[in-house]
Amino acid sequence: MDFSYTPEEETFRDELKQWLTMHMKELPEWYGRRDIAGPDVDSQEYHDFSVWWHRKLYDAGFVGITWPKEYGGRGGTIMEQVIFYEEIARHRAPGLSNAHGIGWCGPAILAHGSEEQKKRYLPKILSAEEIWCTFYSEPEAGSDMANVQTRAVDGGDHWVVNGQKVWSSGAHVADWGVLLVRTDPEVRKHRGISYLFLDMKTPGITVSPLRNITGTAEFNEAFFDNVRIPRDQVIGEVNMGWYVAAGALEFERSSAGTAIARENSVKGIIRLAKEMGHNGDPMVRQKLAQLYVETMVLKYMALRGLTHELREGRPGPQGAVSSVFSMEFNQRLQDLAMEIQGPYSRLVRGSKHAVDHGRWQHDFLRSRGNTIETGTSEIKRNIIAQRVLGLPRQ
Amino acid sequence: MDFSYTPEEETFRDELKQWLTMHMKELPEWYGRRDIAGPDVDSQEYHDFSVWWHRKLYDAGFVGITWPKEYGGRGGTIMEQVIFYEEIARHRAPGLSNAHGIGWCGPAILAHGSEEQKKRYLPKILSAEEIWCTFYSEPEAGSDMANVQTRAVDGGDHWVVNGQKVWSSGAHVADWGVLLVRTDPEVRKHRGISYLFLDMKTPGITVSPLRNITGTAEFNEAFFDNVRIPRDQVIGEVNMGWYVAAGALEFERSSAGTAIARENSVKGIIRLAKEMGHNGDPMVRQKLAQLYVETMVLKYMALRGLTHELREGRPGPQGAVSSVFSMEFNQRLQDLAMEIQGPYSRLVRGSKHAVDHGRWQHDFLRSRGNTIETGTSEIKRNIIAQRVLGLPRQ
Amino acid sequence: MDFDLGEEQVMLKTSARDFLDKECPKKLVRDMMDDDKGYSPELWRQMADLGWHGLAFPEEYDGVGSSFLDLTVLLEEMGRALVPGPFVSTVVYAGRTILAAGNEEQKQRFLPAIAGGETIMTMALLESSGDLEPSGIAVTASPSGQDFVINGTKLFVPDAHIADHLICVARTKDGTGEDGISLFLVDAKSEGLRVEVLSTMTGEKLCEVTFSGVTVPGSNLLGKLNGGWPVVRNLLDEAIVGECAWMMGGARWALETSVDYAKEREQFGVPIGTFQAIQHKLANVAVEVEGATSIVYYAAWAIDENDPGKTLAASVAKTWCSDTYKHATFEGIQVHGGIGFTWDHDMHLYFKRAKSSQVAFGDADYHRERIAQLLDV
Amino acid sequence: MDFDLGEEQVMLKTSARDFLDKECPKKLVRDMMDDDKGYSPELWRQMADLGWHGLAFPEEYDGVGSSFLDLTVLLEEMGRALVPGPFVSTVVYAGRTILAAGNEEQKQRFLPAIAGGETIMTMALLESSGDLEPSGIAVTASPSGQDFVINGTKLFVPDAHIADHLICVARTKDGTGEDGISLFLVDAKSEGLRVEVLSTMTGEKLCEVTFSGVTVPGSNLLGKLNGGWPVVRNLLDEAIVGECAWMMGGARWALETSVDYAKEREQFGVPIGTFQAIQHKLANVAVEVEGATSIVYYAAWAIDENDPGKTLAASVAKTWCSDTYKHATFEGIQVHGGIGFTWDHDMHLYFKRAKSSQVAFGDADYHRERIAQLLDV
Repeated sequence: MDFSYTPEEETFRDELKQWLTMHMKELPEWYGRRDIAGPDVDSQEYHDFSVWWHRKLYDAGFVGITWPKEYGGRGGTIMEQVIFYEEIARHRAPGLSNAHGIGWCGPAILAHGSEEQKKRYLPKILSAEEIWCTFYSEPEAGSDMANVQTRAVDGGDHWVVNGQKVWSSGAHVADWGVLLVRTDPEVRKHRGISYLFLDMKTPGITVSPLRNITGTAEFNEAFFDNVRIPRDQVIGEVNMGWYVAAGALEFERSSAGTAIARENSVKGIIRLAKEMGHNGDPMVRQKLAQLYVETMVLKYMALRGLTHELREGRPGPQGAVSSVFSMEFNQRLQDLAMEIQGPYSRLVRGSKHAVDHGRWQHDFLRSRGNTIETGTSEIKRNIIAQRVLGLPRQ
Repeated sequence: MDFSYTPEEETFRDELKQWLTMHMKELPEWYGRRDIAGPDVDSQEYHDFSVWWHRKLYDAGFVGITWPKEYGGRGGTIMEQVIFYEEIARHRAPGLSNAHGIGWCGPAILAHGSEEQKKRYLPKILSAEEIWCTFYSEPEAGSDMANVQTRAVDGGDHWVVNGQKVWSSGAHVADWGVLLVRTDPEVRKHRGISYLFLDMKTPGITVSPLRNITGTAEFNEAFFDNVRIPRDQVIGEVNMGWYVAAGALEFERSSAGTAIARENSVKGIIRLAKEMGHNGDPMVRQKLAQLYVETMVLKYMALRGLTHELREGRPGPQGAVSSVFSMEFNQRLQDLAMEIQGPYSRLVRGSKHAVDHGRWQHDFLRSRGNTIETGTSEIKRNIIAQRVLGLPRQ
Repeated sequence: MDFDLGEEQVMLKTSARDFLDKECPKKLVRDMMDDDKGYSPELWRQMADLGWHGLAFPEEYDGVGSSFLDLTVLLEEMGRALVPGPFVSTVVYAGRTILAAGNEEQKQRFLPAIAGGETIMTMALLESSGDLEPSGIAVTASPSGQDFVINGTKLFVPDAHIADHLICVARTKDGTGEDGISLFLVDAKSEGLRVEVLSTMTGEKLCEVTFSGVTVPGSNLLGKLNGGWPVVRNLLDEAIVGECAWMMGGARWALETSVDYAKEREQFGVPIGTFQAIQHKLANVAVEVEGATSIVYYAAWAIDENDPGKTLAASVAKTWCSDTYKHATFEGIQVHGGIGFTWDHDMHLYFKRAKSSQVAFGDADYHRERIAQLLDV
Repeated sequence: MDFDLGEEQVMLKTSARDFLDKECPKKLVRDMMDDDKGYSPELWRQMADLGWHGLAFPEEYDGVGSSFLDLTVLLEEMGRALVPGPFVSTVVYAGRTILAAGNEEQKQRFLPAIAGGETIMTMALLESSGDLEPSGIAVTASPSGQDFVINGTKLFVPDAHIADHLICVARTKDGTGEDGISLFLVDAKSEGLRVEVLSTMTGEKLCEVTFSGVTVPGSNLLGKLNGGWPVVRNLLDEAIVGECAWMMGGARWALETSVDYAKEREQFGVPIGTFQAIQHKLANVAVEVEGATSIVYYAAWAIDENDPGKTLAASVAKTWCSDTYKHATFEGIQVHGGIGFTWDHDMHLYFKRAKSSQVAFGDADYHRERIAQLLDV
């Protein structure tokens, strides 16, 4: 057990700090300012900004820190990855773009793709030259994700895909998409699913925005009408796509990165309490301290989970456990941020007197999706009970 | 809706108050004194005291307030019953004895017994001349209470009973016991059960105390070895005993009485906080206020449930709902009472420096049984979901 | 003994439910969120015609003469339907205040107009601190001959943009305590009065109201000079219980809607309502909603009886309902899964209202501390 | 990077588990609850022989020279086995204090004796207020020639009835602040020292220790005169983390025992562990226990490194573990149903310990406020 850093790691940290200090000066005027409202999070302007910053990080060698060099990564260590998240958080710098490419599609290609696929797609995922999205959920495949109805029929040198997907994040700006399709309707549920990917310009796809309770539309519905996908655009073996999608937990998707970022949210809410003049309220102090406790527990639980995974080659119990905790933690934090604002919590972006331009209001509303979007908390608790604790299925 | 009292009810209250003021002087020295420890709750002395006081109440006409006069009751109103509980609580007077007789066995006889049974048994239940106990649970019939294994075989003019019962409260002091037995093993679970009763002096019964986590033994195990029970000692129809046991909620067993009594517990814990010098602690104040909120909600919910039952002739949703709430409320209260005592919470009855002779410690430990003993909280929530909300069974 | 609604109250509830189901669909609720006025004059007129506006006013002021509890039953149904507009501002905040503190002339002038649906009113109470205590009142009203001149800014004033008159709570004497606070009836068209609508999460219209030397005649003083705070305190009890009724109605909608969905939505080949996790989640909400109903009716009864425990009862109800409405809608979204997170589903309308009601008139922590004080802990 | 136990720590853990499974069965734990001494001299000797007593002392004092984290791992297993006796009092409260503040002579006199299992010690800190702050210290030590004379009463002193020496925290200067507090090594056989064992829920031996003009030589002053509080504060960090390790070990036992029971106990024809209510209950406990393990190891590491954040880490750990151990055992009883409520089942031994650990060294509310202060909220 050693929570301290090696000299090499400290050097990496210094390099990163210098880079951030220098380049954060180039951020747009609205960034980090609380007296100016930035663009809407679902706007083209925001997307462009996000990609612009991502590419600067990429050019400096800070994207794909643990990915192999031959595919555009840094070939670095997990500890450097941890440091990256720590410094990004500490500097309140923007994070990476292309979240689904880096968190889901890339790792799947890395683990299950052909050498050709890796060479072709991974570098551009890291550089965000190509934005990726995922098509997993369907109207009848929510918690029951293996209930995939979207069909891909063998058309010789291509697949013909028909069906509907929902909750696809970023599909409206993506260049490529991965999708779970049923390629064999005869076998039992988890078998017979394949993991295809396609150029988003392929004819027959209709993407339409799905407005969520924040009023913005970061998610989409997508309809596939006789969409032809080249036969070789499958990741891993045909009919084994379920196991590709459920693949190894990557750091970008692990709770460790999130946990570190969430320390910053706690600092943010403490600052908010002070500014609203409620930091002397004993109840508010208790609740803020409890959030700090939770973020520390989350961080060290997630890091211990990572150690376990590195040692054993498979995620430890801490993985599933910190995922459910992390999501519910954020909901508690956002809920408290609203409470602290008292009547001001009712005012949203665009209103006179809105606190921090309504950022908290948006984040609060958005947080209600946290316990649904990557598997509901109920499903995650089932997984903890059955796979971690070994309790019997009914 | 009317929460106020009629002149008749106020007269009843005055009568009761006068009686209590006069007769509470006769209570033993240790009662209500915090500088003297009373007898152990599972001691014969305590039982004798409890019955002695009960008989005084009975003689004054305050037992069986809503029971018909011909069976020894007062023939009064539910509102008088409410007033009785209020005044008992307000005066911190001891309550009734023969809890199982009055709460379970008596009501079953009243609802399902023959006229002869009513005349013979009910008056002596009310007067506590005869103490009753119940034999419901079995080692393999806990939450799954209908899984009764104790068999009663038809022996002509009598039943022959074999089996084991657990969690029988007060069986060691009881004169009579009711028991759920399987009389028809061929039909499905809830059918084929009968509700017998027997003289506790019948040969073949072995009662042995079951020590619980408080260190006392208010519950018992009981073994039935070829116990012969006269054929007519059945309440209701043979094979229909499940429905007799699950019968109408009586006031004595309803949460309304408990809710009123629990207002007193809240007063008690507020006094404790003051005496320990913690009433100025903002967190303690919040928690005490929350308990008060809950006890008020519980009280009016239980009373509304009673109104519903009186109007509709069957328990309303508030019944099941307030039962689970009431039990968990008491656990929260007892837990807080320990917390407030800080390091003193570790000291028990008999120790120097123990607060209130360790009464809180006993009550805290005892409270952990609350969410198990009358059906677990899990079973009660199933009932709320399925019977009140109408959600489908699996 | 009778701890539940009487027959007439049940009838009032049923007819209100039927009326609102028909006349106040969610389409209207959503339209009004973006509407500048924020209410439908047609629905407003219909409700007035049904006698709702004057329900809890005496007959001598064109009211129906029903109890505050009856009004509570109505507010429960309005909360269930999320009726948009200035009903509570007009009838409770202004109407009940005038009824309690106004002189005969003021009552005759305003109450029949309210009962008839002819006037819209509100109360300007909160300021920038958001504080519900006398220390939160800094707007001043200075005597000037027979008049008073009001200066300062009020915040979070509901429906001020459409109000004909406002009741302004102002300081008529230096200090921060409860002595020296007075209430004034202010014509919304007065010179120097400026209203700016704020944007809210629920679409409710809250306003900033700036008084720049607004002159009001002395005859518009409502209640005693410097003795306004007890009137406010009394009104707060009613406003809190009214808010609780509204919340409880919404919470019950969230519960019932979630139960219905859990019965019909299938995953893993069975209705999700068969899963114990869903069953227990909804059972917990049911416990809270049943409790909310019971305590709100009691608190309303205590107001009707002017029971000495009414302030305590109001705080108990607000503590409970603040948590209940929030849980009911949080769990409502969770039970609905992705669908519950969409703009198109109605759950978020209730969910947002739950959050806004949670902080209205003090959150649960505020009321728990108040309860501790009232209980002399 | 390495955020989990190293190989040697895992070995220590495994061997401790095996040893205690064999040598510290629940029968012994139960016997010791009623035993006057409250510990088994045989087990005490065996543990000393294994090097446990001197694990975290340097080799020069006959210790093993391992880290505090190693000791934490051991305490976790002792907490799991509920090892009765004065191990923590002797090794942590007294031993670690002497190691931190003692002069060379004191270290040579006491540490090898502790490491060898030859002496039993404890610390007399709390008094009737139960307060962990300097204001709670009222026992006085007045200079008298070369000696000091101690007067006053200490409460909740663990294992004082069998201790050979006590470290007494006393005021050597008037006041209520942290200045003027000193530590003294007191021979338990000193004249004027009276020990009375209190009865506890867990069977742990807590004592009232009365000092009536107890004379101690000046050479028994531990650390600087009037500068004892920083030593206490430092010891409290270690004591808290040690307590947390103990709690975490017990919580994990409760979790695992409940999981095992849920797999085998059948109701309604299936193991109760198939019910989602049981699954989610235990999943929640698993989340808490995994979190407890992670944060306790981190806090122990921070102590070894003398990290500036160690006090904060200790408070974070205590907050979390106080809730975790309680929930794990509360739910443990519930999952076991009636059986879990019996005296014969072992769950209540843990459950009671959880409640007593909850209030030891400050409960969660106390530590949350401390965290708020440390974070400068």
